[in-house]
Amino acid sequence: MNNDQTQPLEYSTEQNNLNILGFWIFIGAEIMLFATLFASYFLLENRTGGGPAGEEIFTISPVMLETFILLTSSFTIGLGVHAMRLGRQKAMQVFFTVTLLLGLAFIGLEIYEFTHYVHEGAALQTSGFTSILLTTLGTHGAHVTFGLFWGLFILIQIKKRGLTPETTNKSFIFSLYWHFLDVVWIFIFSFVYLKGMM
Amino acid sequence: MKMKWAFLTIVFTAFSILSGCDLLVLDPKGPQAETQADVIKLSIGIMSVIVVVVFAILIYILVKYRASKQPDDYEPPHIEGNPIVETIIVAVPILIVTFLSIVSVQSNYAVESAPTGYEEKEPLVIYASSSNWKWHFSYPEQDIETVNYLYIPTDRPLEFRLYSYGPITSFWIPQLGGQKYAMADMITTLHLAADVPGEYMGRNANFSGKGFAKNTFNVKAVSQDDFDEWVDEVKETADPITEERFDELLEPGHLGQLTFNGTHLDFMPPPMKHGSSMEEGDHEEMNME
Amino acid sequence: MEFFERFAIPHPSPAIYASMVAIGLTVIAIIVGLTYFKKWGYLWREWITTVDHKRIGIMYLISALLMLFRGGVDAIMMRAQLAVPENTLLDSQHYNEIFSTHGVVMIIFMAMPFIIALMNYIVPLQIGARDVAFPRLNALSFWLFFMGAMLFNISFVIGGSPDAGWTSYFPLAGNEFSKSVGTNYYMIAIQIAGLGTLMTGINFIATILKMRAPGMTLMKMPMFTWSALITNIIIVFAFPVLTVALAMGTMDRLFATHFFTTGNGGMDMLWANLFWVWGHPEVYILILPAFGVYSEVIPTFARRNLYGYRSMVWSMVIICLLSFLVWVHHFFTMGQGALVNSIFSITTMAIAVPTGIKIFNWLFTLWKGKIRITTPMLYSLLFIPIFTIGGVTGVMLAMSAADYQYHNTMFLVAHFHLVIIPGVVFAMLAGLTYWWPKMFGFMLNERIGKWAAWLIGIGTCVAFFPMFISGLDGQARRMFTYSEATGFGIWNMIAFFGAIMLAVGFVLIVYNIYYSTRYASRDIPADPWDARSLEWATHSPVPEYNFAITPDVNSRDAFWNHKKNNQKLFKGDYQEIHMPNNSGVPFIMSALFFVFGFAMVFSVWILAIISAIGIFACMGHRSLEKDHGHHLSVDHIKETEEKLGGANS
Amino acid sequence: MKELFPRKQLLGFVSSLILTIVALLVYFLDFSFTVGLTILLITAFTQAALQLVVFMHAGETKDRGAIYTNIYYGIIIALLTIFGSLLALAWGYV
Repeated sequence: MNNDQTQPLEYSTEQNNLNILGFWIFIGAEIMLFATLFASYFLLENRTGGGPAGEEIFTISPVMLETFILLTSSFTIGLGVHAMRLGRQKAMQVFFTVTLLLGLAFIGLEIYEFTHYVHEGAALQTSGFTSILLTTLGTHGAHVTFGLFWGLFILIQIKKRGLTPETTNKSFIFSLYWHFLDVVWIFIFSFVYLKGMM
Repeated sequence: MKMKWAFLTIVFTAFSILSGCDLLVLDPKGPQAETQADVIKLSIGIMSVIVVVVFAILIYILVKYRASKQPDDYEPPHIEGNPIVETIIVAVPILIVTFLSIVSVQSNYAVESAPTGYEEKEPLVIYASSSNWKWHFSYPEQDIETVNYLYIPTDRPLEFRLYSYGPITSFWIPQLGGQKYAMADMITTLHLAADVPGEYMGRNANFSGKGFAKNTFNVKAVSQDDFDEWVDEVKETADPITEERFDELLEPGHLGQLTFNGTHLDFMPPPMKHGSSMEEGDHEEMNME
Repeated sequence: MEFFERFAIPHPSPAIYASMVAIGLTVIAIIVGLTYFKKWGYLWREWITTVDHKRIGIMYLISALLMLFRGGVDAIMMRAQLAVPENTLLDSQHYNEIFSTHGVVMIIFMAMPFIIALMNYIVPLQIGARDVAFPRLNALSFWLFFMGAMLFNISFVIGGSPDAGWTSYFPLAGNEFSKSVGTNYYMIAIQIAGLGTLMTGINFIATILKMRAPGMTLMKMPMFTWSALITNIIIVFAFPVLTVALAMGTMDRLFATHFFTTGNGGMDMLWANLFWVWGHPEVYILILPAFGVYSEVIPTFARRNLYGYRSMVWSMVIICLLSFLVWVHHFFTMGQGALVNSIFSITTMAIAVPTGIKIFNWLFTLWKGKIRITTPMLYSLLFIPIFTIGGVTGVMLAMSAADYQYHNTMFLVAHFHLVIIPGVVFAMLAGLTYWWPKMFGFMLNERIGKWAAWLIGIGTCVAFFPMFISGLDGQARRMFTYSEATGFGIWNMIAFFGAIMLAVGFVLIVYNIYYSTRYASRDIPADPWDARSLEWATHSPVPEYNFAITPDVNSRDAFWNHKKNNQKLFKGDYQEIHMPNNSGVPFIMSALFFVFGFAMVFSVWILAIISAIGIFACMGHRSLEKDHGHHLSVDHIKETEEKLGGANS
Repeated sequence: MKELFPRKQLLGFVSSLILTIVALLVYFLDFSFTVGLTILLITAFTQAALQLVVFMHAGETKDRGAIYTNIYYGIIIALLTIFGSLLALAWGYV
């Protein structure tokens, strides 16, 4: 689709191309990381020991809200990259800021959800099921939190240095990361929550 | 020439394994172990052929194409590969592997089901549980329990139900059949049978900590009559097993051979067949008591 | 007081105190030596902050050799303890720690860095690249690995080594049955090293896919590079599994979660499952680069092109997929029933097919060749027969019913040592000897090298063949002693002699390095073996920019054709070369990881939090930093090339 | 090439919302386990593919071969690991 003239800025140098490919490979590794968590989750799902089972503690509203927030943030960062490719730095900064704010809201909700679980008697140490549930969700949440800081650092650089081959490259890679976290959440939403409440 | 030396070593080793029929695994005393020994011997045979072929080719090539035997101006040819040769080196291994796969699947189903020749007979169920570093054998039918030794009747299939009060262990009587794990949260089943009376070595084969090396037990296979006699004797002479006594037995350490009336299954039921949420409850109870 | 008790060794013995003193003295000697010779600055500028793939490769190499001796001493102690029945050389706890660390050290801290050392040094040269794709990341990989290794190794003087086997099965490795901090070390040290390995994987895939010299299509790549590519793909997809498993194990031990516990719904076999989901591909991570080394050495010394290049590549691709499909054969005896066992038995045996293809291809490469038996070639020729035996016993083990009898016995131990020693160790020694002149500019002594090769080759057979027999006679692995009545004595005594032969062989290799460093001629050509691939087209030792002019490749054996058929390899003139800058951040960040790991092992939370913040600060620094590298001028390159013996055209 | 209006992104967003709502039906309506799981599998994998192509631009450079191979390989190995583990540790027991 793209030949050399129409190459967006984030692909403009050899190193940039390497970075993007390298990050895709990293996403491959992340797929395996979450696959391992899912495999463990499915195996420990029914091993509730003395603690509560999934259907006892899951509630649909925060989960639904989290899902829509994350989906929207995935959309806004998509718009951010679109704006970046058009060279509209201001718009891009706005979209990235919105994305990070949505991410923050997601994390806030997730923290609320976790405290709710602990109140329901489903702490990390309760049973095999709660251990893997909170670890799977926590791993995703930790990724999002890491993403918040990463995104913030990128915004600072964009503000200071403008849209250069380096900053656009970093932003594009960050958008890949963010979309990937959205994909992971879709699977958590479907096969942890919905399957658990079905 | 130098390769020949290595070759001879290997032939010697293979030969000594094949001829050394006093090796426990190759000296089976029950149908399961026999199946396994047959599989092992068959595979050693086929594999030896492969090894010999590879060795022969290697030695031939090394002798023929050494630089010292070539004229100085000999320049080796450029050969990309040959479809026929490559087909052969793919097809032959596939044939061998297919054959071995069939053998493997068949024999695996054989050792996982009731021993051949014993299908009609009612199996003797023995619960074998391990604790650091002992084996407890409960005979629910006879209502007796032993520690670190097994008495079994010949001519009757045995169904061992394995579980562990601690690390994963592996119940193994080489001359009667291969091993299987004993774990804390589920029961595994091992089908064995003894054809001939005798004393056999049994042990935990899976590393389980400090006392692992001496985590062995003695197996005595006797005729049904002798077995019944032994049971009667135990019933008359042995102390009953109590919960307190059993808790003491579970303490880490080594014990000699012990015999009890009654089994611990009454007050400490074993985990269910394969742990899942429903069965987990039983397990909890077991721990609480 | 209780806090400090954790740092004590659970089973003090004179040997351990002696090692403590020895470690202390060595550290002091190194510090004093560096200060006295004023080498701190040199060490920091030239090595610790380097991002040059060649220097990083050499650092990996040194670490691997050190760890080889650490693991080797463990092995000798084990064989000595078992040489006679009822031996009291070691007590049970000590023996358990030794075989656990032997396994971990040999696999994770010896074999892994050894293959990564060769990959680091050779792959960019073979594809005509300036460096790897992410030089800074490469440095971080090395230092993370190194810090992980160091963290693991201090365990035996501070707090006690892991003692639950290298597989560390739960619940034995859980808090209930392993009370010392040993298993914490295992979980965290391997985690840190594993992160480094994962980054290496990403780095090398990107390098090989995107940085090949013009004209070098995938099907024109040298076989070692192909093997590196496949290996790194396996690394990228296997190591995350280990990461998760180790994290779960760490949480079980430090935060009382219930992943692998026996109560509250934990599942002990889940650890075994995840461990082997990583563990079996790991075997191929180790063996494929070794295959790659043989695929370079054998054609060179047979003076012929590699037979069946295409099938070699395809067999590796198939192995890459199959290696993820066989892990259950490590616990056939778990009781999961005949169906599951049958499936995994068949997939396991299927791997024998591509492996067999490779063996035959090497044999046919020798055919019609002009075979020179040099040290690297000798290792390769010893590899074929011994590995074949190791391999066919692997097929035997794959037959699940029979595996019930082999599992957990010395038969298994014999099998995997006869695969891994010829497969990995021989290959690494062959590669070391083969590429030594490229790395250091002189050759290792052939006479001593061949002696060592023979000793190691025969020693391997003597040490491990008897285990087949004692295994079939019922000797379980990991027993610290056995009674005389078992009759295992004779076999273990023979194995002990084999182990001594191996030890002598390895000592000879060290002597060879010493001897050759002192006496070997420095006046050797850049291509002393008359080899075939690109790494020999540049000078020895290699200048920092690898190739003054990027080579043009138009055939599989580009360098060979350049030599024999006058194909032009270097076209055009010198140009400015862009080089990455050195950086101290990878080292500092890894050192913080070390502190973090140590704090986690002993549950010193404040220190753990501080060092974690430090780690993130390093990442932040990296994110905000502007680093465009530097350029080498044409004059500089010209000067260097002339000094190294003139530009090669 | 450079269209101002992000049509692709908007379409992607709308479809992902629809797919999420379809998935939510599993909760609000009463399906059998099999039907429910089938719906979830379809919606989840479609959404993942959507993100990959629309938002992540997986196929836009000449590296698309490497990128797609990488992702497909990852997904295959991931599924094999999940189902293999379930087979070995849960379904395999009779």
